[in-house]
Amino acid sequence: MIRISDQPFDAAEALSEFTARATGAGAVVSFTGLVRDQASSSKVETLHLQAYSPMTETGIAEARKAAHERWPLIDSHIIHRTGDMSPGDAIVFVATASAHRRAAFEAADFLMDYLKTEAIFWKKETTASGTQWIEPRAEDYKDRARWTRS
Amino acid sequence: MIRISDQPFDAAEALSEFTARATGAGAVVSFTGLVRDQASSSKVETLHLQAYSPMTETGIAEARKAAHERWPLIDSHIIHRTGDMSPGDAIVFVATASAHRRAAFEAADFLMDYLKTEAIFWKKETTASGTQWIEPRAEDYKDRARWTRS
Amino acid sequence: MAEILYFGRLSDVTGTFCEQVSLPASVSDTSAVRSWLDQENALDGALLEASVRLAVNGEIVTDPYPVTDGDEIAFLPPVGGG
Amino acid sequence: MAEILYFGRLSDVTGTFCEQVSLPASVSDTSAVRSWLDQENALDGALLEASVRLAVNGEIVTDPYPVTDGDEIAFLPPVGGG
Repeated sequence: MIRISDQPFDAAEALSEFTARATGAGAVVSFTGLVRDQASSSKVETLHLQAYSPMTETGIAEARKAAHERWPLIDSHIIHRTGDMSPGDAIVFVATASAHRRAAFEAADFLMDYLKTEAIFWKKETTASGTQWIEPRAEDYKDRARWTRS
Repeated sequence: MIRISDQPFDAAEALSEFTARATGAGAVVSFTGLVRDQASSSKVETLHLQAYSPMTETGIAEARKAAHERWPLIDSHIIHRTGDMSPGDAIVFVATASAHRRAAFEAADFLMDYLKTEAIFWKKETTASGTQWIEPRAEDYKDRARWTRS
Repeated sequence: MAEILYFGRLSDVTGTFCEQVSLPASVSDTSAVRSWLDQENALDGALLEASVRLAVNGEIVTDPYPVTDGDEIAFLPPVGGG
Repeated sequence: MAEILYFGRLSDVTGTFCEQVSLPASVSDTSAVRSWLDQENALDGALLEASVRLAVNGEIVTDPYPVTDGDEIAFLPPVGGG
């Protein structure tokens, strides 16, 4: 399942529901991305996430499909916030379930690399010194490149 | 924190408490291991986990320390069940928190490979056809070997 | 009329998130859209950057891609969520 | 008296989880403990397997490691949790 919404969500509750549905799974991996309170220089006040529907949803659905083709997953779940968030708020949640742990770890890692570098979102950070649009770091693109198959 | 106990635990609740404590984290990864209902041949009725205290706890504490030396973690949490469990029960929970996601993913993966192949536990599966002690799979040892530094 | 959307930092640069425009006859592909709007808005090349991709009717396209009045044309600076 | 512990499948093989034994004078290291207990219990080599490690007083040791009455000696078949 995929949910893009400007409403806050509870990652633990999402994990609980996901695990209850993942019948037969031996391994469940979750990733929760939280708004950090520190930008490079100053304290973060707000993080704003912009999406472009339905391109954002379509792209995430394709990445999820690619993960299910590549790894023997029982299920996966992706939640992504949009709108204004405060430090400590959950921005993103990815959960994967499989019989054994390697598939669950790799698929969650793969989906997060997609979400960080290719999902159709833009992020704006507000600190005491003003607002700034944030783009992926060089590490993010490097992480994403790990999944390219030759 | 590390908890080895014969009492059931709720992975979602553990994630919730862990995330609340992990101030400043941008990334939280969790792994939940569940008792699967299918053995190679037949339906699992019970899984029994035996530990050898305090060797089990000491070994896990050392692995956790190694993870914190190797990756910039804000915190980590390990829960492991002992005693008798039924299909769907949580056996193991690992959570890691860091500023960025790579450290959290790798440290959780590393800790699970330790728990699967080096933590001092023995597992006995009961099915309709009898009981059987379960040892790590070849894949588990291969996964664990990934972390050896030359 | 074509609908032009500016995402991320481009909405700061243009001062708007979207605008309705009537494409001149000479503007029939995405490369021409970039140059025309960049010049119209005196953006000094912000819409010409290679890192800024264009989506036409919800699909990312490669320049030059044909456009026409009625299309939704979106300027996408580098994306990334999480 | 030494306390001998048998973990995992070894408790099935020996029929017991732990036993108190008085080590004979000739049994002064872990290699000798393995051979002696394997023979005493007619285990046909189960305690001699290389994959079975010994822990003395809570520390995994390498054969031959000195043992004495009063030690806790544990036979550990291959471990693994999760």
